[in-house]
Amino acid sequence: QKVDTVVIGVAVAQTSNTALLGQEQVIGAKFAEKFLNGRGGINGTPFKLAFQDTGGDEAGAINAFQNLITKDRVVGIVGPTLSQQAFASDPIAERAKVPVLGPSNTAKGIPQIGDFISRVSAPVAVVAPNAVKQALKLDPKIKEVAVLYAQNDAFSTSETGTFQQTVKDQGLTLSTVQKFQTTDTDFTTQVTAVLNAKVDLVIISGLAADGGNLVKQLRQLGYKGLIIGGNGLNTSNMFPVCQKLCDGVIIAQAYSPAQGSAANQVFVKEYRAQYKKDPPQFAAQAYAGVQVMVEALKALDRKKKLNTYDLDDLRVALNKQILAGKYNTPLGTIAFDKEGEVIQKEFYVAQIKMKDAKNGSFVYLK
Amino acid sequence: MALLEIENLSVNYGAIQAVRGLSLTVEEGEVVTLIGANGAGKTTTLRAVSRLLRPVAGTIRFAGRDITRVPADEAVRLGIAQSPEGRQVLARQSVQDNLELGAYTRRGSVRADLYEMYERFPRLGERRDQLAGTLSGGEQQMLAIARAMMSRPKLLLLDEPSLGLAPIIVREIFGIIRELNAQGVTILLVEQNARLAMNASHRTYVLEAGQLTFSGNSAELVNDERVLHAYLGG
Amino acid sequence: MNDFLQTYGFLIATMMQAGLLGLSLYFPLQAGQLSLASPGFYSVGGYAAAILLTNPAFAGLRDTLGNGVFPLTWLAGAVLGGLLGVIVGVPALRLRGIYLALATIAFVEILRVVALNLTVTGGAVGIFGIPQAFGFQDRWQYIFLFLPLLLLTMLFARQLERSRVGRALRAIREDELAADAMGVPPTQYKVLAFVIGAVLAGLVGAMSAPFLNTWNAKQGTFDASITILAAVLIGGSRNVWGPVVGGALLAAVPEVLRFLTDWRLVINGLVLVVASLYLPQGIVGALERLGRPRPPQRPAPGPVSAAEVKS
Amino acid sequence: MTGEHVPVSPIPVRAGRSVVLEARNMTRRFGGLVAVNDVSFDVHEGEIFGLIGPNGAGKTTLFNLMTGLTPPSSGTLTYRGQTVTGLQPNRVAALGMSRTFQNIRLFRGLSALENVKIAQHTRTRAGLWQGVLGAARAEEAQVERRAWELLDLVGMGDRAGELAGNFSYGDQRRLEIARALATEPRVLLLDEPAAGMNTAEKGGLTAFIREVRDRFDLTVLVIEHHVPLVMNLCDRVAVLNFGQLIAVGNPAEVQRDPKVIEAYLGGE
Amino acid sequence: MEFSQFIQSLLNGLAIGSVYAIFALGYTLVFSILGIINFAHGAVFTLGAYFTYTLVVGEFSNNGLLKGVALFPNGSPLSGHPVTFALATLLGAAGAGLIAVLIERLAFRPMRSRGADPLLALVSSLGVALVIVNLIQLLVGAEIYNFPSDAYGETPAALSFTLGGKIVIIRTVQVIIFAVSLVMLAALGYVIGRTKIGKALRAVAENPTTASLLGISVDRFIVITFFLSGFVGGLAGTLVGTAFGVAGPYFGVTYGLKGLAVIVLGGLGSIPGAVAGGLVIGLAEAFVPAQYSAYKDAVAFALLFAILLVRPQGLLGRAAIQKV
Ligand SMILES: Nc1ncnc2c1ncn2[C@@H]1O[C@H](COP(=O)(O)OP(=O)(O)OP(=O)(O)O)[C@@H](O)[C@H]1O
Ligand SMILES: Nc1ncnc2c1ncn2[C@@H]1O[C@H](COP(=O)(O)OP(=O)(O)OP(=O)(O)O)[C@@H](O)[C@H]1O
Ligand SMILES: CC(C)C[C@H](N)C(=O)O
Ligand SMILES: [Mg+2]
Ligand SMILES: [Mg+2]
Repeated sequence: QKVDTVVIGVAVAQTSNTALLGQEQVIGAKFAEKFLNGRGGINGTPFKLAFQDTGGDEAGAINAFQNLITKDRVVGIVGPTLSQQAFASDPIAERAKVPVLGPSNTAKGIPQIGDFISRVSAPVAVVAPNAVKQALKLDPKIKEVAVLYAQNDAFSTSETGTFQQTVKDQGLTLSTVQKFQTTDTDFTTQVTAVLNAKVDLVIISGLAADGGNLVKQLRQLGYKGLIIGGNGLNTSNMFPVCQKLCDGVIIAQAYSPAQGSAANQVFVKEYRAQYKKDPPQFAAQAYAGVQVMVEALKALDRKKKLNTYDLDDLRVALNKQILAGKYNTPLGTIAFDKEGEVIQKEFYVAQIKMKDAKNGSFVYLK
Repeated sequence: MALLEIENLSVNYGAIQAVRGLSLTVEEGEVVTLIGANGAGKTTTLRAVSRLLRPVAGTIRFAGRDITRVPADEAVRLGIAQSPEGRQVLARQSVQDNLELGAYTRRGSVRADLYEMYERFPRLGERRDQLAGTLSGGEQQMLAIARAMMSRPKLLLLDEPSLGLAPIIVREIFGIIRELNAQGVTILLVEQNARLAMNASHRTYVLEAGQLTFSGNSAELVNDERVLHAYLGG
Repeated sequence: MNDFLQTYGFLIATMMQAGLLGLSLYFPLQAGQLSLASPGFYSVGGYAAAILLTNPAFAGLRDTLGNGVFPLTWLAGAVLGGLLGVIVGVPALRLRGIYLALATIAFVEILRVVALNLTVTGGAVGIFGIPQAFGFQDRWQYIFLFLPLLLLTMLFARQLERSRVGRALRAIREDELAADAMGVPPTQYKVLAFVIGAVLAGLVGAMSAPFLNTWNAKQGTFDASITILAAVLIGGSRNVWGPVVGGALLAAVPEVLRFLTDWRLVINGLVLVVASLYLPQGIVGALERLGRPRPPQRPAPGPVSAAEVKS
Repeated sequence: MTGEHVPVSPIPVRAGRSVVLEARNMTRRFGGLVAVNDVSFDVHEGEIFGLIGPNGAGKTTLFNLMTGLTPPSSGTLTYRGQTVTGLQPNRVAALGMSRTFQNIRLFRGLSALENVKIAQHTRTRAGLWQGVLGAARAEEAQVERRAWELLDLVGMGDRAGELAGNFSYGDQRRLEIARALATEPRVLLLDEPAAGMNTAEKGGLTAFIREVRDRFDLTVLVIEHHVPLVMNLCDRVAVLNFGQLIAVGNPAEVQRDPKVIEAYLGGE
Repeated sequence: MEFSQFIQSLLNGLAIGSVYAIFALGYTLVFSILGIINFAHGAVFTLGAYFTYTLVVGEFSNNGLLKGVALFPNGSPLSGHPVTFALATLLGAAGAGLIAVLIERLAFRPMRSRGADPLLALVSSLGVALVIVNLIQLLVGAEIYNFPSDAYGETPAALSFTLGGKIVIIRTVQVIIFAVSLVMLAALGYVIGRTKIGKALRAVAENPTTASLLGISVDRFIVITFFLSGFVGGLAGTLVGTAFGVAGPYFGVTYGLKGLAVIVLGGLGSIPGAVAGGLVIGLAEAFVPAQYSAYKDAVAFALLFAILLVRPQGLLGRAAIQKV
């Protein structure tokens, strides 16, 4: 069967708790569809996106993948939201020989699931250390560090490992490690432990709501030192939670609106025009995921018209092409190693600056 | 005027017809007995009058008003009280709370009535703070009757009041029935102790398999061959 | 056909799996025990399988057994489930109703937290890259595992109901005290029913780990407990078919409603409300009501064989 | 009566007059209340033993102590020399003591037939696997047959499939007796079996209790408030008042006892 | 443990616990009357917070169908901040109360009149929760909303004092939540324990049929109960929202499990039990030593398990009556 219209699958969490992150990815992907098709799609032919909700669990992700692969007949999939879901659903695509680009999966081991699995999201081990170095630049007197992490969240636990290692590598003292759950709201216990440890740097790995509350409560209860937030806090979703108290939180990013590439500046400009705010990282990564697929398809199409392909062959060819290319995305220039791990040169460290209670921005730190 | 008029009443439990085309009346100030074998439909009739069951056909009029469709709590407010089969005391409330709840529809203080009940049933007075669920069977029966009286009903429905009571208390109950009746309370009585009941009542209806078989003056029926044989063990 | 199986095979297998979990809750329910511990046993069974199938410590075992390792994982899941069932069941079954339900949920939660903190379980990330049972390529092939298990379990349940033990369970459900007074030892039978459920859930967990490719602490949660209970109630808790139909339905509805995109879960919620309003005895209960049950038949009189008198 | 050829209880020997039950100093307190107070008595084989007394005297509580439903505060009960107190109710039932409840406790959601089948539990053996593998057919057939017989015995053979909870009050009492008999007891304890029956039916009940006693070779204890029935039926009567045994003897004696008249029967 | 640290843990425990307690109050109320676990309570709690937010802020960000809709459009007489936080909180709670009544009407009453298994109410309330949560997401998105930081006026964010040279601190919001839960406990306790209404409610709770036989209008009392439960829940939603932000549509639902644990631990249907249960679990969590904090949730549930084994009816619940 030949491929008439090119459909790219997007399987992210549109419902459940995870939708908070998923909805930014949906925005990013939809934006990509509009923007890229507006610029000619695949060498003049528009492509389509098919969305399937993964919910927040593994079975949901598998179902979404199955639907995309057989019903929507997609050429490749951008998704899922969580690494834990990826461990369940990516093998499905791998066996069906459908290329997958993880838009936000940062856990260890994702590209290793198989030949068809790659990601645009740099793993924590690469991103996280930058924040600590930056904090030391801001305040060289830092000695004692407290690390807090959401213990029921897969990526937060792996991120904290990296953070803790970095702390040691930088010759700092790890005074206390506190755990919490992403569903927790009250952190008085953790905060008082931090305060008692008299630290001058706090590093948090969690998600937006719990992370935001933690920041807020740290400040309210009198913590004055620097705070580093992990990948989960890298979203403006955190702003309403800690409001003015978010000010000053340092976050290592795989994406920054301030990134200077032309690709990014166009992206940011258009995005701002449409949504009246800076694109968040998850939106940018989802955008990048779609963009990589589209550009790989363009490259293929130039060699051999896509509508002459068999779907199965196209998927295989696409996968090869994805891994071979180099892409100018809002994340900067990225490429992939042979396993499918993203090769990204630039990472960023930003500091939150709140304009008022609701609005703020990530200010890029040099 | 008849205080209670039942016309052509039929009540079903799913497919089972428990009462079929029953008509009976209870005049104001009367004591009327309803007898019949186990499963005849006596309890079903009382529950239809107190509005716990919805009849499939027929009408129930109380003091001239059609109450066939009013909810059970409304029936109580109109002046119908029931001492139900199986006692149905509120097991987790104290004896006193049960009695006070019996007077739920009344306004003002019910103290005097409480003391009256404790006087009639000294055992309840001794146990006023005991949870009703831990009372002995007979004690619960006393409580159920006393609770029904607490609402000062116009019509009192008693479903086998003597059940589980010691002979002395049975006598007490029938004394109360006479007394209440003398005070003008109308009573519809279901009783297995047919002789006692008939002696205490003006008229008697006999129910068989959900239908009325015969009825008449209690004093006459007590000597009726058929009744004697079937219900009085004569 | 192949496309259908590719798309819906996973769902169909999930429906069977949900039915099986429903049944694991149905057994204790037969004895009136509202236990929500199934996801706990399920999770443990899954971990057992996942560890046996991926942990380097068992590499030798896997090599020697080949595909034989899979039945071994089932056995491990079932045995572990059963053992835990006894350990939790004996103290917990003194509780009744919601109290029991919560004690069993407490057990599920404790297990979840423990799983998050251990290294063998892979902590919060869990275990991934679980090899496929018998080299299955597609999800739908797991029907070959779940379907026979489902049929066997239903047969088991039906036979159980018709037996002396089944009657004892029902008696306890109806009135524990009266059952006791009539010679039925409640504790013993409650534990039995609980353990049967636990063994089943552990077994299903062991089969499910390869099925889901990955296993983590989210597999056994409060939400799962409630979903399974809802499935049993929607299906009907008085007949073996109830949990099966309910489980299958609740697994299928959100998937079938995919075409509604954003409204899918809103409608899913409405389906739950409407179903519970209009089918107070569950789906199977409602179907049963249509066909009036046959009155029991008096056994034919006749000479009694020696075997029968002996008793 | 059907099923002449299947004796429901296989022990045909007519008993002597040996002591079956010995209650010794049985006491039960509820908080400050002494519901049963130092009660001792003997019950003889084959006897119909009445237990009467005012409401709240402790009769039901005494039954509960005897059948293991309530542990006694002190005192013992022995059944044919074996101590019963301290055993679980199901063990007591297995030993051969079975009861009915004043506040009927049928398995309301199950059919009459099932109610009676369940009660044969201690007299049958089939375990989980035998049951599941269908290896206990003979036993099942036996259970079924006995159940029908007992239902016939109480006149409910044609209502076997009805739910117990849907029976009228009086019918539920009859069903409870059938269920108690299904445990194949040697001692039957009836708590107000005639409650909710009319005078004619009470007469029938007297005959019925005698008949089962003879047929199944039982010892019967019966709590009842209907005095004529007690006097008519019982070989001996014990009277409880405020938890204490105030009289034991043959019905005529007891009926004349002034303490009994004062506490229970009331002056005429 | 040092004294100051002990006091700090105590305060922390009470702070955490009072959030559980305030959630559980409305939850247990419905249970005490109808004997059903109302899983929609978490959703009603969420709604209370969203209602208040709507009144106070009047507009939503850009993920739901309601993006760009302003409740008080510029130029309209109501533009600006016409609704004070206190008033909005009460209105929000009342709104939640009405929703609860509606839920009773649509999802519980028909079931009752059909004589369904009360357990089934669990399914229908689960359905209701699913509908509400996803409707919220459809309308206003999954993002986190929060009240203006000056919701309580010019109060300091935290209170602190020194004990033996060490600082002991507590957040002001938590003191407020603690106080409000005690006030609500007292009010509900008074109504249920001391008034005729309360007596009637208890009768309905125990046996609706018998209650109606005593002249009590069961349906009306159930409506009252649901309104109260929704009101208390909605109020709690707003308060907890001010403390932690309204963390998306699942905000209240995530308290469901802890809430359930709390009311069961306290004794099902016991109003003081809900508060006691909340505080006990809060304290248990707060006193878990820092190095075992990973097991915090397990500790709470292990405690629950253990207490139930000793007291099968919960801390303040009454034992079932088994008079034979
Ligand atoms: N809940 C029920 N469901 C089905 N059938 C019922 C129900 N309650 C009663 N019945 C049937 O209705 C008929 C009448 O019952 P009812 O209780 O009115 O009898 P009754 O005259 O009060 O008998 P008793 O003297 O034994 O109390 C009986 O055949 C009974 O089996
Ligand atoms: N669980 C309990 N808690 C408190 N008191 C109890 C409990 N059980 C029984 N009692 C009390 O003990 C006394 C004896 O009760 P019991 O039921 O044995 O009386 P009974 O002789 O059977 O009376 P009846 O003839 O009325 O059935 C009663 O006064 C009762 O209130
Ligand atoms: C959306 C992100 C918070 C997901 C996370 N990075 C993960 O890999 O699971
Ligand atoms: Mg009756
Ligand atoms: Mg008694």
